[in-house]
Amino acid sequence: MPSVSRGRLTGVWALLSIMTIASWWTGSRSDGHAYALVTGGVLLFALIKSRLVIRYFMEVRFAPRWLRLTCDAWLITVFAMIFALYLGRP
Amino acid sequence: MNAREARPGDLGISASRHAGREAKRELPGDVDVWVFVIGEMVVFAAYFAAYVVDRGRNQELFLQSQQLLSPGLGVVNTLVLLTSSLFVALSVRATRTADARTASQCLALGGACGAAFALIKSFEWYSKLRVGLTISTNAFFMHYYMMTGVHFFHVVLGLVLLTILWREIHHTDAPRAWVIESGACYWHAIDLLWIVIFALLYLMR
Amino acid sequence: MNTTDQRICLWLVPAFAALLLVAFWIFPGFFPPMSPTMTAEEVAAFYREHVGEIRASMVIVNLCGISFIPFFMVIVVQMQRMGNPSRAFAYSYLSAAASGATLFALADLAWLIAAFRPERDPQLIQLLNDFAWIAFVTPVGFIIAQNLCLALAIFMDTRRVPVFPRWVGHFNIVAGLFMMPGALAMMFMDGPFAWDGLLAFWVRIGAYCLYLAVMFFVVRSAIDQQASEDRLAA
Amino acid sequence: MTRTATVAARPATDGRRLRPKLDQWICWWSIPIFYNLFGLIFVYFTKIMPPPSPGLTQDEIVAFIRTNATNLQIGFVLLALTLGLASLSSGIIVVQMRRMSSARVLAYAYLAVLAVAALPGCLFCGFMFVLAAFRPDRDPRILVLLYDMGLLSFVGSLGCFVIQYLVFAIAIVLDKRAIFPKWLGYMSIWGLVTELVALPSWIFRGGPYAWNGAISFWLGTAIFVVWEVCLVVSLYGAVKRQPLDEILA
Repeated sequence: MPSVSRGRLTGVWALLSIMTIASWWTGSRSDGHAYALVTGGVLLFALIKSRLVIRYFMEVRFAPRWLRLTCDAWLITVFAMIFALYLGRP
Repeated sequence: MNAREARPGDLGISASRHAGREAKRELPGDVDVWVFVIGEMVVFAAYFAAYVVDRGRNQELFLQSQQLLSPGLGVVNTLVLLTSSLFVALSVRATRTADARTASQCLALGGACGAAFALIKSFEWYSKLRVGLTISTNAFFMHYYMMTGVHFFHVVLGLVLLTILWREIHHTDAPRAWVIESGACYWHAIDLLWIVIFALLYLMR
Repeated sequence: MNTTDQRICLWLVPAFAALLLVAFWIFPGFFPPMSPTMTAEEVAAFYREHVGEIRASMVIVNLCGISFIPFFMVIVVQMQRMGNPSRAFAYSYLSAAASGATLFALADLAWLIAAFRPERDPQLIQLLNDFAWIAFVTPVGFIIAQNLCLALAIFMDTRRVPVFPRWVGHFNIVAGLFMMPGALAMMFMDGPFAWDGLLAFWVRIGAYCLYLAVMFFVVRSAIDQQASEDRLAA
Repeated sequence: MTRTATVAARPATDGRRLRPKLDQWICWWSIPIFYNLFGLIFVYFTKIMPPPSPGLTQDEIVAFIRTNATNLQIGFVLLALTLGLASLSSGIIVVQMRRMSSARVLAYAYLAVLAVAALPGCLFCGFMFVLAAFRPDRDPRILVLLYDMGLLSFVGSLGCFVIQYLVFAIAIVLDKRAIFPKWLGYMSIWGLVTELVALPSWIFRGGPYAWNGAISFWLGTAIFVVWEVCLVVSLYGAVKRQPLDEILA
């Protein structure tokens, strides 16, 4: 089984942590009325973080094609759905 | 599955498999656990959809209720769970290189972070309940308690799994790599779902 | 193996059946059975008038209503002796017997609760009375499943000397058929299928009593057979 | 006595050798038959699946019962006659669970918990609606009570099924003989979670977590149907693969 190197794993973890703080900062920019922009940013951070977890921690990077495609399909579907339902609210 | 009996049972075989990795991509863990994990992810997608739909119907209420959460605790919990995932991933790596000592240490640290997550989450619920914010307060808190509650159940289940993995490393001479990989896979999925829940409940406007 | 335990469970049947018969006799609503067409006021008046007898009889049923479970478990043990390919029917029988017994307990509770405060709103007395009768008469599915499993197990028994003779299988199916009309009491206020009707009440209760009586003797000879086989083997 | 006569008359064919799994196949068929009847009863006749809303007013509840009375009665007569089939499905599952290398205690727990579940999880609902349909002219407040008791017992009897899913999942995960595929055990965890997310149906009268909600009802039912189909298929495979010498021993 191919493994991600220790340095790589720690790097990904650091990136994930920074993005968590960054998305917190983004989420608290609620003074204006650009809610859609804030939400879009928060969701984008979440999407990238999710994909990093899937690719590096869950090691889908090395997985067979069907699994890589399934995971990406889930990510796209879920985040597209969330954002579409958010924008298309009555 | 019948196929599982043919799976490599110990590190030795796993290491020999290592050589042919460029030729054939390998599935981390076994297929069964992936069926489980993907199923969980699809089910959680339904909770997310229900939340966003309800939110769209009453955005003002959700925005105001969101202000009553403690985003600081949410951020800390996210970091704790990410760290837990890192340790578990390092443990899987150590298992493959037959470094049982590092593997079990990392797994224990990962489990400790998972337990810390559960503790912080319990404290967060307690502090909300104490000021009278319950599941029946409004639609936002219904979703808040249900989503975090179901996730909490998965964390507890994941901690049970990590304990089993820890025993596997500690009490068997040749821990089976696919067992460790499968358990780790589930644990990362819990982390992944929390990342989305965190964005939905605490951050989105 | 010693069969004393099975014999004790077997002889609990006549003992408890006698007590249940006494309860059946004391209960004022069985001769004739209370009609579903009674109005709420009539039902409430009935409970006020007969509160003593209702309590006395239903307290006995409360104690003895579940008492055939040991007997059914003797049948399960005998089914496991059969030359069946698997124990599937024996386990199904056990499950059905347990589920079915809960219904007797439920019906009895409703009767006793209704009699506990006969001065309650007549509509509520009527509701509890309806509940008791419907829970008592209609859920025949479990006893039918029991009889069906036993019958199939008997037909598939490949022992040279079968545990139960074949006619017991046919008898079980026929007895099940005679209990079936009870379910229709959910729909009818009068006529043979109402809960006081000929088919839903008398035929069903009659079939059940006859069934227990016949099975008592059949199971007794199955235990005798087991005992003599064990002696030969020893 | 009659016994000796019957024994003599009985041909000494070894039916077990001819159809060694017949009893298990009969029990197996009871599952698709029962769940088709279940659908017929709850979806077509009584219209309790999908459930009417917990948010109905008293008048609407009374109207639901009055217009639906005959169908409710027909449906639950069918249920009263056939619910015993559920016992047959426990029978075969226990036989297969006992073949597992995991402890038999789980098989017996499965048997016992489903014997308990039949009443609160299914038949009690039938009783409540039959009581309502039997006299639709009852005080409307009583009809509302029966409506709530019926639907809440049907949707909200969670513990029995939590234990069912739990012992089934543990048995499969621990089993080294691979009687059932491992993923069926994991799927039972989804089933367990659907029972957890049905908890709020005890609180809410609207929204996704009410007893007719998108999560509590629809998602739960969808997962249950998928689980049940997988169970039936896996059970078929388990019986099919069971070696004959194991049966004839």
